[in-house]
Amino acid sequence: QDVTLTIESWRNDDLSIWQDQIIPAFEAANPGIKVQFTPSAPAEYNAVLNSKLDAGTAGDLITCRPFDASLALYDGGKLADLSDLAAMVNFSDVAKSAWQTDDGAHTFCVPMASVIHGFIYNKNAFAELGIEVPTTEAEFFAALDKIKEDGTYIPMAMGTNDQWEAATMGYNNIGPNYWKGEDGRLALIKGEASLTDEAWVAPYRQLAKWGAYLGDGYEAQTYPDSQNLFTLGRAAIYPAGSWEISGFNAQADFEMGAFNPPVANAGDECYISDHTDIAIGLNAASPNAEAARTFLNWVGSAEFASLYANALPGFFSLNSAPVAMQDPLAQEIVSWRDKCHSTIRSTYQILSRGTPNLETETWNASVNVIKGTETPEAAGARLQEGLASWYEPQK
Amino acid sequence: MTALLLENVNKSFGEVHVLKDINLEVADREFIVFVGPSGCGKSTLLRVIAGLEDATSGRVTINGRDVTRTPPAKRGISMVFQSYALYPHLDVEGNMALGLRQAGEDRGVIAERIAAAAKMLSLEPYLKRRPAELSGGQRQRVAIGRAIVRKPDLFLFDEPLSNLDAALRMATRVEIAQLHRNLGASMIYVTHDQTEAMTLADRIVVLRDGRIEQVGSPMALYNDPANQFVAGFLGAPSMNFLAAGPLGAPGAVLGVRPEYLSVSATGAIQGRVAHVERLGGDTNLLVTTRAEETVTVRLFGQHDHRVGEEIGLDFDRARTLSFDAEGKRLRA
Amino acid sequence: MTALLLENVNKSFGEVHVLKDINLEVADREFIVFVGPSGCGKSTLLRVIAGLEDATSGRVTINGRDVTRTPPAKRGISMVFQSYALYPHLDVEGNMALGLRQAGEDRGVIAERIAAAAKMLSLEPYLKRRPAELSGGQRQRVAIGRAIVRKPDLFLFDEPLSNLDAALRMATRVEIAQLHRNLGASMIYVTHDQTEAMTLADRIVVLRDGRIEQVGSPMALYNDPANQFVAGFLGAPSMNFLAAGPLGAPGAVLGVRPEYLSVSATGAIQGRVAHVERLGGDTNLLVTTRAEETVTVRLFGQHDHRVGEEIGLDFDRARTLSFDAEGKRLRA
Amino acid sequence: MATRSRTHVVVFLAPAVLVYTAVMIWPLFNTLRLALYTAGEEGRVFVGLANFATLFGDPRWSGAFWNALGNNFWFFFIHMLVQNPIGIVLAAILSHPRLRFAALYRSAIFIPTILSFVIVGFAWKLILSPIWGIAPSMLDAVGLKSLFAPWLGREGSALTTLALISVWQFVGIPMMLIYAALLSIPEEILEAGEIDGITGWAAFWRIKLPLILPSIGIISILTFVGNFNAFDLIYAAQGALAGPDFSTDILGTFLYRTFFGFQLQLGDPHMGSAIATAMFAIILAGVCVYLFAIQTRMRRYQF
Amino acid sequence: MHKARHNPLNSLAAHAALLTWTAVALFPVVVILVNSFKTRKAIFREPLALPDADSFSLVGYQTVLKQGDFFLYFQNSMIVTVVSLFFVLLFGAMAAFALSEYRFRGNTLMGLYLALGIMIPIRIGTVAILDLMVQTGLVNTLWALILVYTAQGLPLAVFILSEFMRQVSDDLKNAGRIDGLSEYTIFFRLVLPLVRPAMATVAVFNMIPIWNDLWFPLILAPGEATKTLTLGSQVFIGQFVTDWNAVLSALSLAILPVLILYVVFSRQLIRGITSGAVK
Ligand SMILES: Nc1ncnc2c1ncn2[C@@H]1O[C@H](COP(=O)(O)OP(=O)(O)OP(=O)(O)O)[C@@H](O)[C@H]1O
Ligand SMILES: Nc1ncnc2c1ncn2[C@@H]1O[C@H](COP(=O)(O)OP(=O)(O)OP(=O)(O)O)[C@@H](O)[C@H]1O
Ligand SMILES: [Mg+2]
Ligand SMILES: [Mg+2]
Repeated sequence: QDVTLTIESWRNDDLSIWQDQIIPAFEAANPGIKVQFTPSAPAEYNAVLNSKLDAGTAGDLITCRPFDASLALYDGGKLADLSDLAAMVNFSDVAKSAWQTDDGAHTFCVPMASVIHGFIYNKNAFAELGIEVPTTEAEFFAALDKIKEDGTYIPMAMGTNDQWEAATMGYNNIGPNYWKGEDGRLALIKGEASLTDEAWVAPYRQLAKWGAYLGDGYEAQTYPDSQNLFTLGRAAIYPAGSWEISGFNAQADFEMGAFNPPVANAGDECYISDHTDIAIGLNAASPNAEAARTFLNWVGSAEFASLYANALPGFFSLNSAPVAMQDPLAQEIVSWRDKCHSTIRSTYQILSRGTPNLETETWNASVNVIKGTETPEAAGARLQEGLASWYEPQK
Repeated sequence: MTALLLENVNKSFGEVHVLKDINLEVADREFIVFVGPSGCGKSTLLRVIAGLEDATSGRVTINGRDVTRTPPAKRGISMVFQSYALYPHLDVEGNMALGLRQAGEDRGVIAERIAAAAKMLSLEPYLKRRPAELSGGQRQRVAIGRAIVRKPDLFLFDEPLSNLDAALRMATRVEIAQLHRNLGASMIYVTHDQTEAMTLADRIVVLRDGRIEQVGSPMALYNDPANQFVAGFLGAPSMNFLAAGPLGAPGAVLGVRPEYLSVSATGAIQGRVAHVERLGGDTNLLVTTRAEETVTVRLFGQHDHRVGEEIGLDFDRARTLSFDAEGKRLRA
Repeated sequence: MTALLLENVNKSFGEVHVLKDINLEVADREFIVFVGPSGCGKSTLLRVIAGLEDATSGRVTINGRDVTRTPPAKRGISMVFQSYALYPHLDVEGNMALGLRQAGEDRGVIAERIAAAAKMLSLEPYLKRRPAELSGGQRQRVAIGRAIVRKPDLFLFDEPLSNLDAALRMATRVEIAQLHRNLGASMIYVTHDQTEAMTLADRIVVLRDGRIEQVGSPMALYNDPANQFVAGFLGAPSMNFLAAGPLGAPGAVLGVRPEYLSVSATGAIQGRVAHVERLGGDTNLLVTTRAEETVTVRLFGQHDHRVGEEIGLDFDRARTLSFDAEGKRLRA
Repeated sequence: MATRSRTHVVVFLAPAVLVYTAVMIWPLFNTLRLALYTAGEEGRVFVGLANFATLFGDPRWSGAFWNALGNNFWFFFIHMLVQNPIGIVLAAILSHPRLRFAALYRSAIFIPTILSFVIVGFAWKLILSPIWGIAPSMLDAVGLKSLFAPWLGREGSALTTLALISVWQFVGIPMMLIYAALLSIPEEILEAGEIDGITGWAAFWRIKLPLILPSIGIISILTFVGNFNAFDLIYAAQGALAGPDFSTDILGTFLYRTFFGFQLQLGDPHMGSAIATAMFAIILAGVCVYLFAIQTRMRRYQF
Repeated sequence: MHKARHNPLNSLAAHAALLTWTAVALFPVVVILVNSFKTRKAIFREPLALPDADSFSLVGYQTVLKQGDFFLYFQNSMIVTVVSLFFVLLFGAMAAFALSEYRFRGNTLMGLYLALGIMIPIRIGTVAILDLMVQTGLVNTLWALILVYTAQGLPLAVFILSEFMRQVSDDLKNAGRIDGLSEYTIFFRLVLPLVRPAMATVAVFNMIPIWNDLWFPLILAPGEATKTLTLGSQVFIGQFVTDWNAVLSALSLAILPVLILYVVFSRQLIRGITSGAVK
């Protein structure tokens, strides 16, 4: 009698990769276990998943959002404790941090991948205009100015319509260089730093300058608009997340390169947002826990790491085992891990547990700052006030 | 035998007392017509008999069976509505058959009865048409046909001809009279129309304000009304009522039908012609008397009176009626 | 002067030729009544005169002015509709005033005219009521009031009384006659009702199938119809038509009005009484003759004939009419 | 027929009442009940009206609530001001008795109404997109390029733009209803008006409009209920955050975000239910105002 | 014709106004349809151009059709929509008949009760509904959806249908009673056929939200076997999607079925709506 495992996920883009590559590989190695991948739209995933878990109809395996969303599920008894899963040894503490209780005692999801932020650029455009890849802020803005002057290309493809783009691809992309990655993030959590500090306001200051380099009507530009602008060769630089790689490879007919967020002065230490983004856990109510654990162990294996990272370039394995990747762009981006310090997005752990929600507020502040409707200082002050209103260490 | 017996029937809609102590006995094969002013309760009474409304109190007996609590379908009655109420989505045949089918009649029997009814009403060419494709008169006949096929003991008609035009109304009136003769069923018929009431009824029931004013044969009511209301209600043009003062008992009212007045220079009433209506077959004069009363005179044939002419009117004392101030008939 | 002149008016709805070469002259202050069977084009003709339909060809002249291309409001006419067509959202006053306000009349003038019309029609107590709060007869009067205030040269009425009950119809008929006398305007009036046509008209226009059959005063049409159709159409009960064979020219038809027949044992026609209609004021006998024709006899007063009785009928030869096989009048 | 068996009434009502109660009212009631609780250490804790106190008392919550409510009123206002008049005008033109191709127009105008919000949101985002350039290039073609702005992205114009898109989508409904009402005005009344010299616009203002007022009333209340329940279009076009900067946030999106959570914000069924209860109260109040204050004063005409 | 009454200028203006709005109404739909047949580049370069030999492409449709069992999804959507409509109409009409035909205590109250549903978004009851379906074992069956849509459609159906049913002549129903028809027969044989246009109206109003709903299929019946077309095609309308060929094709495909359903009901709809009962 075969056991069928169902996976809940928001990654509907990956449907065919799961169906064609990942699942067959697992089923071949584990006869008697069948797996179904049933993704829903990302925007509805949380709501749908919560409803299903409450009613007991969710799948056996749950794709885990990082930090609080999953922690709440674990606290609510919806996710099983996986601390004792054999494959957990394959992951570093940092890799597991997004799916642990605050004290780190319990881990409830098997980390799958992280995504790295940076900038993807159109190599042809850079060559045409004779632009070197920027490493410092000054070079970065010089390049933008040059592209803008020339007029062939929109300097940078980003819109503010969807809001999260501005925060994720903007603020959290360039921010770690200012707040020194993990140091700054943890200081904030401990209440030792404040969002009104220069380290947290400065990224907004840079963002405020971006507005001038975005396309006409960027206010109404949506995320797909931005993607299309870039892949159709109309924009030169794209503030990116590494998950774009496979889509861009398929759609762009020019060569692409990537650079990490430029630092203030040449030779400064660089920091990148290497965000633990996706993991997979076990529905505590699953009747097929045994088979599910088998699957989760496999997900924690080096085999899966290599399979997944190559099937979805840009989703970088969190497995301690080294993964060889074919994609040059993915190689370029993952190589930043070696020269820069990694950190995760500043707002994801702990700080977005209350109302007002710091993540949402950050989206909002990033957009406002780019549009010039709020000064960086005012944005910082507003966020700090909001955070302090419910977060003890910041009061 | 009595086809219908109403005993102390009362009907109220909430506060409104619409039917008041109605008692009526209808004999077998009798044709009864209800008349009365609009809103007097004719339709309501008919609907109580049909079982479409429950009487508030009192008893309804049809063919000796107490049906006060029986649903309409089981009362052995048929009803023809003013609006015909044909089933618009069924053809003529379907309209007639529906009730029988519902009752589980045999197919053969149904076909036979429909054929007979269609023949009687000359509806054969139209059996497959829908109501919308029929003229008013034809619809009317279908409604009657639907009533006939059920072979009821008692037919109820609520102003069945009022939607027809004059010519058709006259023709259908005669058909209904024949139908009554042929079917030998009892019929109760509500109408506004004088001529229908007078020509069709074995007995007329005059209602007023939820009460029966008088019951009797048309000629009895016409010639011997119980009160001023009935006297004035029947007959067209209607009866002249004169302050009897100079002519009879003080305070009383004298009723003279227009056709009993005649023109005579030396007549008891002197006046001038205010209006002349020439109908071809007869002529109505509206005469304003010295007492400033308007009197209608109906003359047979065509006459040459002109408006403004001074004339005298005479009448046969024997043919006048007297009423007291409350309208009650004063009998000699 | 001529109030209205119709010259070769034709009207087709698509394929259907509804009015055929209508020619008619209406004199000032004249009261014209259109009669004819349902669907013969009475309403259409009235609407062409009103300008609610355009004539397909021909000319309409009102008060000497060619109005064939003039919109209704500018023709100097008023129209009263069968359904009254009152504005349900306006009170009586508003209904009468709307047209005048639209025309930009002076407030004072409007108030004055409304007051006059309300007085004439006894509508004063109801000026602030809406149509839904009025009885049928009152609504009718409002419709007329709305027509009056416009001070038109020509009034058009399309079956204005057909929604009223018998009693009210009689009363309103008289009112309209008085109105005509008081206003001194020309009126054109469509009706189905014999009595209305006969009593109101200066001249009656008989239409049939879109053509004018005959125009003349009521008595002229009654006594001297141009053809069998007109003869049969006017008069109730309608004229008897007998195969003239035994009595007159072969192939011809003899017309005798029911009231010109009298009962006489030795009468020229022998038959048996098939049906008796007792109306109180007069009595209709339906007699089946030996020749299996049905003859209606109208007797004044009440008579004691019974169904089945064998009787003879006599008539005054001078008062019969003859028609040829096509229905055309054969004049002696 | 008071004295006879009435089982049929029960039979007729039962299926609808059962399904409706079990699948709609009971779950809704169960959810609204949550407004009186909050999540505590050990499950749910009864807190009485505390959630409402938070909703209206805590400036963060009440700010969002009043913002959403205000936006909702603006949304409704635009519908009343644009959708219903356009619907009435279109219906008035369509109801002209001899108009040709009327059926064709009617269907075409009704088509947006049957499209899903996803399609509508997507299509209009494309058309208004400054990148894709349909709207700008069309304005350019008539020399009005300067008028173009990224309307959906500006705080000042986003809500109005969305309301107009919604108007575009739903104008078919008032049009159809008014059309029906206009057709039921008896021809003779209009002809009487014609003889009185009231034609064209005068006829519309003085006769037709007063006569269709009851229908306009019904449409207004349907618009009200619809708008205060609206959610999908904003969600499809602007996402659950109802950007930019909450300028298109209406009660529906506010409720969704609170109830089901969003991104890093976790769903809070208790506060969500409190918002839903407030919405319900607002809608019910509107309906009651209509039923008791407006409808009873409005005359319905029977023709 | 009608020269005295009708001004050709007016009619010209009327057509101009209607044509303008028709263009406005159809333009977005046409843009989607036209572009769904173009290559990705052409969609962006010249969004308003018709596809020509160069730019014509069916790649979007190919992508869409190979993504899932669209025929099955379509069938599921059809079943859910049609069966739900059937129950909405049947139950709604029955309740409407009871409310409009019989005077009983609580009649008005019952009417109000049945109308409550349009005042609260049913979505917030999701968890309770899901619980119910879990307990009754209906999760991941089409019945779960059918029940929810039936409940959701009932308030409006009862509201509209009872307005219409009040207009069915009392005489007609009484004639049926005298003919011996039971109340049920009167409802099914006389009243239902006569309110067909109203039923079409209700059908159109309910069909759209049912067909287009994404939420309940996602929660109550996300299984592959019970997926609806809208749910199946949402893969292309997700957040991380740039494949506009596929998006436009999926949208075009989603427009078609509703359009067909609408055409099926629309003649009745016009008749229903113009018989003047939704007043
Ligand atoms: N369902 C009802 N509820 C309340 N009152 C009613 C109802 N049906 C009839 N009535 C009232 O009962 C009275 C008698 O009505 P009915 O219809 O019997 O009159 P009618 O004699 O038939 O009048 P008409 O000649 O106008 O048909 C009227 O005053 C009417 O308003
Ligand atoms: N708008 C129209 N389109 C087509 N045919 C019409 C139209 N109006 C009237 N008719 C036809 O023209 C003929 C005359 O109609 P009209 O209404 O004038 O008759 P009428 O004499 O007034 O009849 P009634 O006495 O029944 O009112 C009828 O056959 C009718 O069917
Ligand atoms: Mg009656
Ligand atoms: Mg007519």
